[in-house]
Amino acid sequence: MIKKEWMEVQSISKIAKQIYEIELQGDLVKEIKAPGQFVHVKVGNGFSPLLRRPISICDFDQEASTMKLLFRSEGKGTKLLSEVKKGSKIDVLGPLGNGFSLETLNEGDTALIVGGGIGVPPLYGLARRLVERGVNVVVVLGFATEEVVFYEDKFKELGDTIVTTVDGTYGEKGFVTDGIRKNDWHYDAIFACGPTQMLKALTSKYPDERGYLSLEERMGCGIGACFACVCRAEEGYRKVCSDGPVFPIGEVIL
Amino acid sequence: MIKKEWMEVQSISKIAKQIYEIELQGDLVKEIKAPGQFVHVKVGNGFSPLLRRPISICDFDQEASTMKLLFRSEGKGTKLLSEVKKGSKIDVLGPLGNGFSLETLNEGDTALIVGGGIGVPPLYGLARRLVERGVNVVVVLGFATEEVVFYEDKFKELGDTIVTTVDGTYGEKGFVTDGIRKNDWHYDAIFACGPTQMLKALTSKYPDERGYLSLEERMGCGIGACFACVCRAEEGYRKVCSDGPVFPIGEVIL
Amino acid sequence: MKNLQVQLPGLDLKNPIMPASGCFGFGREFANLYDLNELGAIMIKATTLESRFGNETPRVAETEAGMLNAIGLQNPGLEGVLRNELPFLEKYQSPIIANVAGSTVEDYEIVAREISQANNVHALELNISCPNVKEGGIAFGTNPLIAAKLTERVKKVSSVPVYVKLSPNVANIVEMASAVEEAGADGLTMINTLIGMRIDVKSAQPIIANKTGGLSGPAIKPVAIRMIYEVSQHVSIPIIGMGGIMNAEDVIEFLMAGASAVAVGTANFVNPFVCPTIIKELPEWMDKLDVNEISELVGRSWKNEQTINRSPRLSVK
Amino acid sequence: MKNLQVQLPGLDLKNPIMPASGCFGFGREFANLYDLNELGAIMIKATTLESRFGNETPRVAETEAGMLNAIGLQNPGLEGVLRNELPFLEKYQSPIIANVAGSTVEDYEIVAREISQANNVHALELNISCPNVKEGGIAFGTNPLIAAKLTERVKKVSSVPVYVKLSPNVANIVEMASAVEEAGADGLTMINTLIGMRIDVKSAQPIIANKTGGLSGPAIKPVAIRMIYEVSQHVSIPIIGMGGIMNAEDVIEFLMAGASAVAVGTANFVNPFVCPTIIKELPEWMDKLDVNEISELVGRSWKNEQTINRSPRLSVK
Ligand SMILES: Cc1cc2nc3c(=O)[nH]c(=O)nc-3n(C[C@H](O)[C@H](O)[C@H](O)COP(=O)(O)OP(=O)(O)OC[C@H]3O[C@@H](n4cnc5c(N)ncnc54)[C@H](O)[C@@H]3O)c2cc1C
Ligand SMILES: Cc1cc2nc3c(=O)[nH]c(=O)nc-3n(C[C@H](O)[C@H](O)[C@H](O)COP(=O)(O)OP(=O)(O)OC[C@H]3O[C@@H](n4cnc5c(N)ncnc54)[C@H](O)[C@@H]3O)c2cc1C
Ligand SMILES: Cc1cc2nc3c(=O)[nH]c(=O)nc-3n(C[C@H](O)[C@H](O)[C@H](O)COP(=O)(O)O)c2cc1C
Ligand SMILES: Cc1cc2nc3c(=O)[nH]c(=O)nc-3n(C[C@H](O)[C@H](O)[C@H](O)COP(=O)(O)O)c2cc1C
Ligand code: FES
Ligand code: FES
Repeated sequence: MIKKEWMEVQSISKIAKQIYEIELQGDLVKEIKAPGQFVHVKVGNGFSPLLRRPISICDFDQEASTMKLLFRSEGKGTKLLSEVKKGSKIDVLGPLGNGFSLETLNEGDTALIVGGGIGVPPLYGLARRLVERGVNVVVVLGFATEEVVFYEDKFKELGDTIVTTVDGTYGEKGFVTDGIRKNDWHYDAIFACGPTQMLKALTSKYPDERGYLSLEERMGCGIGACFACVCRAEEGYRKVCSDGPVFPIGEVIL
Repeated sequence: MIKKEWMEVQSISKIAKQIYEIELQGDLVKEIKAPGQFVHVKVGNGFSPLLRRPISICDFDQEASTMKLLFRSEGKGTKLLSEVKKGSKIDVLGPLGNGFSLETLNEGDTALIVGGGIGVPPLYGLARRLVERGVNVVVVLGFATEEVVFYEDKFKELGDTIVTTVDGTYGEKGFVTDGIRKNDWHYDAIFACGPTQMLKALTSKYPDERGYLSLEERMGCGIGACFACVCRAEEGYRKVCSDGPVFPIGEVIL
Repeated sequence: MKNLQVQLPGLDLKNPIMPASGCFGFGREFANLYDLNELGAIMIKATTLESRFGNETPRVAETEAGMLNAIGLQNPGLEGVLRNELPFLEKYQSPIIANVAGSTVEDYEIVAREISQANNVHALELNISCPNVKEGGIAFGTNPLIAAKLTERVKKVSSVPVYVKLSPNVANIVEMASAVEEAGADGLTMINTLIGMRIDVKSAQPIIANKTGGLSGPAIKPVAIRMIYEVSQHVSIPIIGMGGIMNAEDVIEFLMAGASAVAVGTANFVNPFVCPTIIKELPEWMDKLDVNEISELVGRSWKNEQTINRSPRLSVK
Repeated sequence: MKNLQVQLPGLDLKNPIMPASGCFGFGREFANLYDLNELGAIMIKATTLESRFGNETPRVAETEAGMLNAIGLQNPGLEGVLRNELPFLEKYQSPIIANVAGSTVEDYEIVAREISQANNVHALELNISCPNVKEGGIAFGTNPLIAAKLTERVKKVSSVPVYVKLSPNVANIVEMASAVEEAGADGLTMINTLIGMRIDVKSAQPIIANKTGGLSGPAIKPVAIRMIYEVSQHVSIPIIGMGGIMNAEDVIEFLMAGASAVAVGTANFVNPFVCPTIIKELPEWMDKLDVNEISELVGRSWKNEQTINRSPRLSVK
């Protein structure tokens, strides 16, 4: 069930340059089905900014009814979001969309997790749950530069993790695909989220892999009604907000 | 000199139903020339609400660089203003317009001060300064109903003060003009601020009086450039923001 | 008890609130959120003869107190709508208004004829004002002769009343309204979006793939109010008003301007529960304004005016 | 060093920023706030043949991210402007653009002829788009034939280049622009305000005494950008862009859309220091965008596009 709820800010902190972690509490969390789902956040009161902002659920705790979002303060909306105070309430719509399917892999299998920039957050909740299922995870996180690297340590607790930066200021220099190439991991499926360019590079280099990609698109409604967020599929089209944002590799055309 | 300054909120409190008192500190206060001038306040960040809100300077202390504004939380802008926090800063343009002329009266003279509703605030600063000059003040304050009465005690410290309410829930029942009629005060000049209806009633009942009226009009620029706030004068027109808001009785057509 | 009912050609509305076309899909998604029976009516997404993919993405961009969209009339086509979408809505009593679009007069005729025969379609909304398609769309909506011709042709084939959706991108909205009224329109819906654009200064490119898009939301409300105010005084067919409605107060403003009912578009994206919320709040507003029938508010802004203007004249006699 | 200079017919601008007509009076008030020499140019308030009181008050109302105004061209008339206003501005070097309005072609001609002879008037802005006066005003601005005729007549009598100010309240802005270009206009200024209205729901009355007013501010920016984007690709005369500019980023967006310089209107009410602030911030933006000449940005949105479109064609050869 999709809920619209004024969720309470449990904490908010800056974890890297322009990157914030916010923890929210509310009943909406009980409705989350899978990592990779997202919420649609209204920031500011009044009509400017007008539209909600889609933000992935990074991690969630259904017992405590809390979830974490990580976001980059960039434009008007996310800048305002970075200024909310602990204890205040924000207007959240969700959970939205379909998340990653954990059932793809069984105990003992290995998942290659590939995150780029602000695409990293939903992969953390995913990785945690895969590990809980007994799945091994190997992780490649790509960032632009050292200042914006986050969550490396958290992923390291879950499995082998390497970081690449485009400018080489941290970890290995290059793109995530360079990171994958250098490590000769065996894996059973790929789970990736990041800029479309990254997803394209990934699927063109590893075209026959099983796995899932999480897409981004500008949104209106976030619930499948306005057709703002469609992408072409091998057959017909898909709405990123309600059919996705997570799609099996090969289902949609990047 | 008109300044645009981020002034610090020293205090804010509710003093009657929907009526707030806010104290601001900043260099702008040094520029105030006379009671009756106003400031133009930008509330909210961003462009909605877009326009500044004209608010009279209720009282000011040039040594401490502080001033008080009283306002009614009514529409979008003033509602936001009522939510500002002590210690925060708000964007103020001013001082604007021309205030009351204190020189009209000499020591020993008596001023009749007539305020209606949210027109009362600028009269307080005026009354204080008149009393400082040795002028006696007698005061009639008109309100709609008991719940919105404010500053009665403060005026009582300065001179005879009566309050009228339209519904009779407090003070004398009726309009300010009823209040004036019942008291057989002698006075040398009238100083009035309130709804146009009140000012009209006042000047039609007491057409030959000396004195000053403070007017209200919807504003654009607040500095005399846009011609939004004009009123007709006996000769030509006047801009309420820059020629007023205080005018000698008889100068403008109400 | 406050009476929210409104009677319009073909439409027996239990309240004057309906979602606007294109902002509610075919109702499925919102049906998961609340009972669609609460709505006065439902305006479904534009239907064209053939199915359409629409424009490339990005299809939306945010503006100050508004948004641009260039969906490009993506829809499953007449057959798809008749087979898959309208039947789903049959379980609800709220009357359906089918938004009809096309590139040629013939397209409009076929879609209008067929879709107007669906059980639950109570009225058509002739979309002659879509700014986001290359052919047809807006051309029909900016030329009064073409608009009138189209209205006439569609009226001939439609089994239900026809409302014509006016574009605000014209110099003389009254001329457009009068033209389609004379051509037989049963009602008007207005306004569609203004044509706008945003450029991303980092890339120097238009944000929307289609470059231009339709501007909707609170930013355009003053334009909508003005046009409804003008048109409602010049035509005798009813108007369903829209353009930036976000809450019950906005609805009152539209009714006072001269609309008989209203549609809510963009606001559904900001708050998907906005329609039932407004419906719940209307009686309070009626109370404040001291009316028992919502229809008493229709055109009150200019009705008042006329009374004021008339009285001095009367007293001269 | 960043070069902010822009050369336009009659106007040697040291930067592309000027206050828009009607939002800056005749400069006196702002001269108390900052040195008017900082400005690229100054567009003074509309001048008509006779002095005008304008409309009744209220003359302004606020809207979401915008405002309505119906000042009604209050001004001291040609003689008053020549005698009292222009001489005051003589002590500043910033070129003056005189906004000319009227109810008849003859009015326009007389005002244009006389005011264009003032020492410090470097260009005229033909206001054929004021929505707030009963006669003249907008009629001239929505009919291309009438607009062209007026332009031609005014060009004949003006001693300085003539810019025609276009109304956005038209279905086809390119047609209007082309018509006045062919009639001899030296440049265009766009956009004037959209016609809008607000009703106070408590009184059921329009807030503005004139009922309708001109909508300006951030709300209309997408409409302005779209029109400038379209027109700048179709005419060869320069455009001074306006409509909702609040900051330096907005200025960049206008230049990229195709404006050669810009005017700032409503923003002066929000922040009277906005023009000098923008001028100070532009070099930073040029730095970010890696340009040295501000004029390099003009039309970049569609110039980029053409390059992209052209390359495949070239490779076909
Ligand atoms: C399914 C999904 C999940 C996402 N998860 C995250 C996340 O976990 N953390 C995070 O930081 N960001 C995430 N994003 C991107 C995030 O939505 C945008 O960064 C954000 O909307 C930008 O808003 P703004 O106020 O900063 O920018 P503005 O420029 O003010 O935004 C203007 C408009 O454009 C839209 N927009 C701008 N950039 C994007 C974008 N990249 N994707 C979609 N819409 C955009 C905004 O939503 C808004 O409607 C996600 C996007 C999607 C679609
Ligand atoms: C010279 C002057 C001095 C004033 N002094 C005071 C004061 O000391 N305390 C106080 O509470 N109020 C004062 N007012 C009135 C005050 O400006 C309005 O109540 C306020 O602007 C309303 O804003 P809002 O956000 O509540 O309403 P909204 O309805 O959101 O306002 C919308 C627009 O209308 C304008 N507006 C609405 N009502 C008025 C009004 N009565 N006068 C002028 N503009 C209006 C607003 O400024 C804004 O531009 C004064 C007005 C003037 C002209
Ligand atoms: C995303 C989106 C899609 C739309 N699609 C249609 C459509 O298919 N047919 C139509 O007639 N109007 C369409 N419209 C216009 C709306 O129905 C409405 O006329 C307009 O948005 C103004 O109302 P609003 O400001 O409440 O959104 C669309 C609007 C939006 C925002
Ligand atoms: C209060 C006010 C008065 C105006 N007066 C005039 C005028 O006299 N002549 C004119 O050509 N435009 C006039 N305009 C229009 C502006 O010059 C400008 O074209 C329009 O407001 C859009 O720009 P903005 O959004 O930056 O304000 C006026 C605008 C406002 C807000
Ligand atoms: S955002 Fe509306 S359909 Fe996806
Ligand atoms: S508010 Fe602009 S002249 Fe008074």
